[in-house]
Amino acid sequence: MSLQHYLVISSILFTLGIFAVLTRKNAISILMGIELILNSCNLNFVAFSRFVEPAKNIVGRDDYLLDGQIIAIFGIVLAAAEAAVFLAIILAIYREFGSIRPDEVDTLKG
Amino acid sequence: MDQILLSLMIFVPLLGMVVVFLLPNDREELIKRVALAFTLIPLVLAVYLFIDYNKSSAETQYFVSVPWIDTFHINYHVGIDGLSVTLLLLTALLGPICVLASWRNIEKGLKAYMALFLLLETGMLGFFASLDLFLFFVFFELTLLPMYFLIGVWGGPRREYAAIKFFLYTLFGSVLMLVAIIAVYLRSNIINDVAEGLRTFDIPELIQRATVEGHALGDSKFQMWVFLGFFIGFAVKVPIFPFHTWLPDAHVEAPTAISVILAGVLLKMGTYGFVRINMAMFPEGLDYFTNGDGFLGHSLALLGFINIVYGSFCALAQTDFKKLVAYSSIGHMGFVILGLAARNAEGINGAVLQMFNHGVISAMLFLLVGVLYDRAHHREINGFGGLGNRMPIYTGITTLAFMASLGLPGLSGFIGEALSLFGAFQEFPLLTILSTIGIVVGAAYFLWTLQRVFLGALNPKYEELPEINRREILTLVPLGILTIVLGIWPNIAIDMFSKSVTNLVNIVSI
Amino acid sequence: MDFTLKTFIFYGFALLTIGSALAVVTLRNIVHTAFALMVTLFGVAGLYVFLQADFLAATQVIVYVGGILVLILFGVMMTSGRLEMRIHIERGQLLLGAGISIALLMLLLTVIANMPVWKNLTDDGRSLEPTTEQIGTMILQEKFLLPFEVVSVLLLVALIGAALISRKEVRD
Amino acid sequence: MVVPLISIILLAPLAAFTIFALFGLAKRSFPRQDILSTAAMLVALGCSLYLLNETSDPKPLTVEWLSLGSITLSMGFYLDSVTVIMLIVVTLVSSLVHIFSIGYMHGDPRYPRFFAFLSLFSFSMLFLVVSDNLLGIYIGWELVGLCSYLLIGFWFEKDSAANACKKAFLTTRVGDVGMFIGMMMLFKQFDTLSLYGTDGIFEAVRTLEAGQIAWLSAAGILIFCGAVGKSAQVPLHTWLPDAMEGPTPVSALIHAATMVAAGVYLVARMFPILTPSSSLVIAYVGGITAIVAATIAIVRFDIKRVLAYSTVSQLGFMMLALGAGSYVAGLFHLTTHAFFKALLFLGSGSVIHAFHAMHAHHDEEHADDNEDEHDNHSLVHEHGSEIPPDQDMRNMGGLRRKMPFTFFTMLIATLSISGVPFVFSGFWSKDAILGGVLERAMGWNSVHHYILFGVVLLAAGITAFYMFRLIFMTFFGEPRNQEMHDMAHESPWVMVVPLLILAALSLPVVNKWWFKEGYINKPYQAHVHEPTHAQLRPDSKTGDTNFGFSNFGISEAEAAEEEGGHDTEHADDAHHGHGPAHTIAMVLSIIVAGLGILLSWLFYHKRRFTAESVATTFRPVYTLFWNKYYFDEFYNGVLVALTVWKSRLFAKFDLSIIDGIVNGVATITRAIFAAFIGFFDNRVIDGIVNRVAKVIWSVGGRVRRIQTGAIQTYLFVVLGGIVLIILIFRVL
Repeated sequence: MSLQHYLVISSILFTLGIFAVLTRKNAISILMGIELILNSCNLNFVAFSRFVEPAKNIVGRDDYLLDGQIIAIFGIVLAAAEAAVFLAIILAIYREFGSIRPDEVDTLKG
Repeated sequence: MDQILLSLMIFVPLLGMVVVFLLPNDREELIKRVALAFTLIPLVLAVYLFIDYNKSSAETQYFVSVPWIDTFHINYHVGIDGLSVTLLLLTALLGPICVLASWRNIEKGLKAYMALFLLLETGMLGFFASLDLFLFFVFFELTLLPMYFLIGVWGGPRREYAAIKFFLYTLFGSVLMLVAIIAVYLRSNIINDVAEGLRTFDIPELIQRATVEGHALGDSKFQMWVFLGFFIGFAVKVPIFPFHTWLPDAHVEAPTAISVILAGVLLKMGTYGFVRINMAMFPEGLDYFTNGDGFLGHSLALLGFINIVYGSFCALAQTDFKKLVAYSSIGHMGFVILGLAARNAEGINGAVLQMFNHGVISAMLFLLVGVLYDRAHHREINGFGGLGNRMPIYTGITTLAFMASLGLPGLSGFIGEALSLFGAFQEFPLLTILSTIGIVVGAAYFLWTLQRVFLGALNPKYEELPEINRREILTLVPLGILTIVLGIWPNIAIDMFSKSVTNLVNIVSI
Repeated sequence: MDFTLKTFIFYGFALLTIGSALAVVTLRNIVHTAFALMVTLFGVAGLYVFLQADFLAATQVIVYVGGILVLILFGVMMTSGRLEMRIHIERGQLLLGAGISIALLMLLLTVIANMPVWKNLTDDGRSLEPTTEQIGTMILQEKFLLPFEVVSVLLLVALIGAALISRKEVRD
Repeated sequence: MVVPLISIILLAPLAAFTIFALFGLAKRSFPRQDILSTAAMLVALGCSLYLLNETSDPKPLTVEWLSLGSITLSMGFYLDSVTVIMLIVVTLVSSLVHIFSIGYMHGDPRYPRFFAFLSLFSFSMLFLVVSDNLLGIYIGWELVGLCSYLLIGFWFEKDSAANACKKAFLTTRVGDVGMFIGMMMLFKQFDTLSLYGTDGIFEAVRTLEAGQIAWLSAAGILIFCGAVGKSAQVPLHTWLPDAMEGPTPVSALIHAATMVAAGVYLVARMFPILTPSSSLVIAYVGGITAIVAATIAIVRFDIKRVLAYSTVSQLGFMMLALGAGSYVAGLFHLTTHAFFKALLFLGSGSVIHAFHAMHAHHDEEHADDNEDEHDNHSLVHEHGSEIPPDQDMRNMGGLRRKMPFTFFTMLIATLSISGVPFVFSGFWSKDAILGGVLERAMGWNSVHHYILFGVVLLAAGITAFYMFRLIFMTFFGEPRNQEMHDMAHESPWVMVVPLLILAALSLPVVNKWWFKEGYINKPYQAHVHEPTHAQLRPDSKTGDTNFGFSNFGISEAEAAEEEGGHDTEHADDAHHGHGPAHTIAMVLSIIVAGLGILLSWLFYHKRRFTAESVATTFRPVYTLFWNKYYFDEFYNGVLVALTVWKSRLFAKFDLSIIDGIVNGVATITRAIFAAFIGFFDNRVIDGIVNRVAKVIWSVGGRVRRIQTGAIQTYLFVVLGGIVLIILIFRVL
């Protein structure tokens, strides 16, 4: 399994996520698309950290192999935070507009 | 200390711009004084540099070279030689004069005006001092923007047209120049088709490399094309026929002080760039256009000749005072081109001197036009008459300026013209002889103007026209003194750059 | 490449992930898509295992599947009161989106195809032990301490903000 | 001692002018500018007289003026007998004119300025005289032109004066350009503009090869062009009569005695580089000028114009002398002419001044008079300007009793210019010229010089005729305008004294006091070896002068031969030493002068014939003379019109074609990219500081439509943009 395998999978995930974000008319579906994108990114981080040696390697330490994983953990945390806020917003919008279709929610003025 | 002096001079006006911006809008007197102070500092520094400059050496002095954008080997490299120190002095001198000339006649947005003017001054000073091709280009473009606004906002009725014409013309030229700069950069480390060492934008380094055997920069066909690129860029600025039509419009619309800068400094940027880049860096390219062989070999001198004769004749037909002076500038810059085309010591020295002198004289002329315009609110030459009686001092100074401009010996305009012609005659006798038509026509339009404006019976409309005031005299006197002193003892200026010019002559005489 | 069990399982996971993701973007019923998403997340966790990221795989399953997905399902249910559960898609938008997505994919694939070949750093036998302890050390003691703290604050803020926004009505 | 003296001579008048200019900048004027300027001139005169015996070191000072790497241009003084004589002539005449002006210009609103300009003029002229190099001469030369411009246009409220000063400057400028080209040629060849010394042009000229003779001739003729302009030779003579619009002392100083003599001085200075062909050109120009101007002078009625044309004619004599190789004769005539012509002008000034006092309150009547007079001469009209009544000789007559001093001194000058033998200096100098030309003609057996001799002899006769016409019309007979006559009076002493001094100087006896025997003897001798005679002489058998090929050293060697010949009043030397030529010339000149005077007497005193009847008989000739050979018409109608037309054409070309192309390109570009440029235009043109807000407003209004608020649209655009950008970069 070379790096390319992972990258291909991740880019497919990414593209599908993008597609979802672009075409879905439902805020929650869009959120799911975003989750796909975030997952693809995390996968990339982990894969790269497994395959690519950093340019400035500190001698005697190989914990860089985990750098990508930790970034991915942070990514998951961010995704969680994002999901929470996103859903809260969706609820607020739903209350306000009675809809969560993004093309109906286009009033910019507060 | 010495190292920082030059940079200090360049960036003091920029600091001044910031300070002016911080001042309250309604304190107009304060704004003017601050602007004046920040233009006087470069003048003091320029005078110091002028005096302190070691004339006996042709080396670049006061140079500073600090890496700026490392990735592309761009350095902040400034330094002066005799040529640039002379023009720096001219620029720094015109700075406070222009601020003084704008004292009363800027009616709106004074703060923005002064700030833009200070920015412009930084651009001009930096241009004459920079020794890095990229820096050179940055400063070259830096003058464009404030100029555009200064004409476009504070100009006459057709200011938008003039400003956009100026802008597009110059932009057209600088695009070609940019292409040429990139071409030079990309070739700067290729010797015998092999890349060796680092690329560079450094002008002295490039000049040195071009002389290396087999260096890609030395290839004469390449030099010819790059020469053309730079040449068109500078030709627009000079301006050389047929790229000149922005000039009359820009001059007519621009406020007095801006016309002064335009004629006094911006036109010199074209010829200075021509000397600094086209001649020093591409002698082989220059050779194509000045070797006196066939049409192409005469082309540069021909352009000079056309500028002289065409500019003079066009000036003769003008009835707008300012337009007349603008066209006369075109004519006088022709002498510079002609002198440079000669490629010998007389020609180049004369051309450089003419650059300086024309800066001084045309500045005077535009100031004088401004004085009259401020009083009468029009510039129609035929609309005046007999002012000689009403304004004797003004008439006297105008006569001095006119005489200097038409090349009266004993005043500075003559020496530059004469040396340029002497030099050019050795290479292009026929064109030079034809160019002397310009001298006669030059005398004709100035004298005719003098007659129509000052001689004859006083136009009753102007019986109450006030005489030139003390502030206006103050702006004119330094220039007048320079005109006379350099006319009597031109060696003051020529000494400064003759060594550098000798260097240049050695480079271009291949 | 020899077709071992390991590769077989890898491809299985890859297909699972991609297939379910495809389902996420194509299925009309929003509840169905949520479950498809769950499968995708599992698939990704499996891929993490292949990358010897055991801790991460576990986190993925717990946080994503256990937390985020549940959150999403809650959202679906709370907003679907009188809305149709079916997702409405416009044809033109669909085509345009597909076009852009495919173009993007092509670009990414070109980039990947032109990439230099890096070898798997773990192939030389390094770092095969479980990663949990090491990650814990790195996060809590070593270089990622500060980011960790920052992220936790961020998470806190996000949660409070979410709670604030989703309140029923604003009381003065 | 010499250098400080010369410096004082130069600086004294310059200082007088500088003081005026500095006071002027402060809007004041120096309390006694007249005294200051006059004193400065007198100081200069004293120093010049002292220099009379100080010519042992001809190059007292040379300074490096311009150094351009290998080439150095230097400035310096050159002092030989010619310099000293010119210095004395200039300072003396100038001093007298200053003194005269104190009376003449009294009460003029710009009285101080007049003296300041006179000082500046004197400085320029003196600088020209003492310069040892062409560049210095050129500088002085042009400054003199400037002063002339300022002084001719002194009463610039009059349109005629304003026109005249412009015309003078431009006409001389045309000649100067020729001179400048000549300088460029010399500079190209020799890399220097210094004339004297081992590295000077005169030394270098000796090393030229035979093949370069034609080239040197061209350079010589071009330098001579400058003199043609300044010394008002045909065809550039038209400015000088017009220059009479200036105050009369100016006419005396500049347009008779000194500035116009600068051209002669220049040719004399450049003598060593003149080749036979360029000399012949000079001689012909001089001869033609002499006769053309003399014939025009016959029919003038304006007293100053008569004198102006007479000046032009006399300058032609001098040029002819130099062109014919009579170096000494030319310079001699220059000095004598300076004095008697200054005297004539000042005398006429005195007359005008006498009329001028009452001129103001009789303006209208004189205007009527003028009209009547014009009716009498209806076939002729003065072109350009009317004759001012106080200068019109038809208003004068019988003044000799009213103004005895003026009459007496002017008579002396007239006798001198007419060449009345033996007691008047003009006779000797004119005779020297005639003799020189005839001698050259006989010596070379040259047809050219015989023709020239005939021409100049005729001119001499005509000179006598019109000068006496002037005297008879002004001072003899009955007053033609009784009222003006009654008002006339003798001028104050400040004006009369200079007249008396000049009258004394017109007598050879006084000349001798400083004009020592053999003082001017030959031009600058740079050559070490004398050219052999074979080289010198033209082919005498054919009588053809064979100009292109013979050695150019001819003229100077000839002049050297005449060494000591025409020194001043020594008539005996003049014909004893030089064989028959001078005797013949002298006899002929006396005869023609006598004939001229006699005819004049018959016409204008005895009234045996009337000018009108002759004029009707020779109507075409008369018309030609009256219209000054139509030079002005030609220049105004053809050259000036052509230039102006051309300039209009160029300007129109510039505006419609060049600018049209520029604007056209702009329009087309705009049309093609209408939408895009429209947006750009709006942003750029309106993007001016005080309207930035407005622009943002309007641009915002347009751009708002893109801002749909639909997030997905944004995303489409963003991603599409990214894809596009990457694609572009991949492709490129």
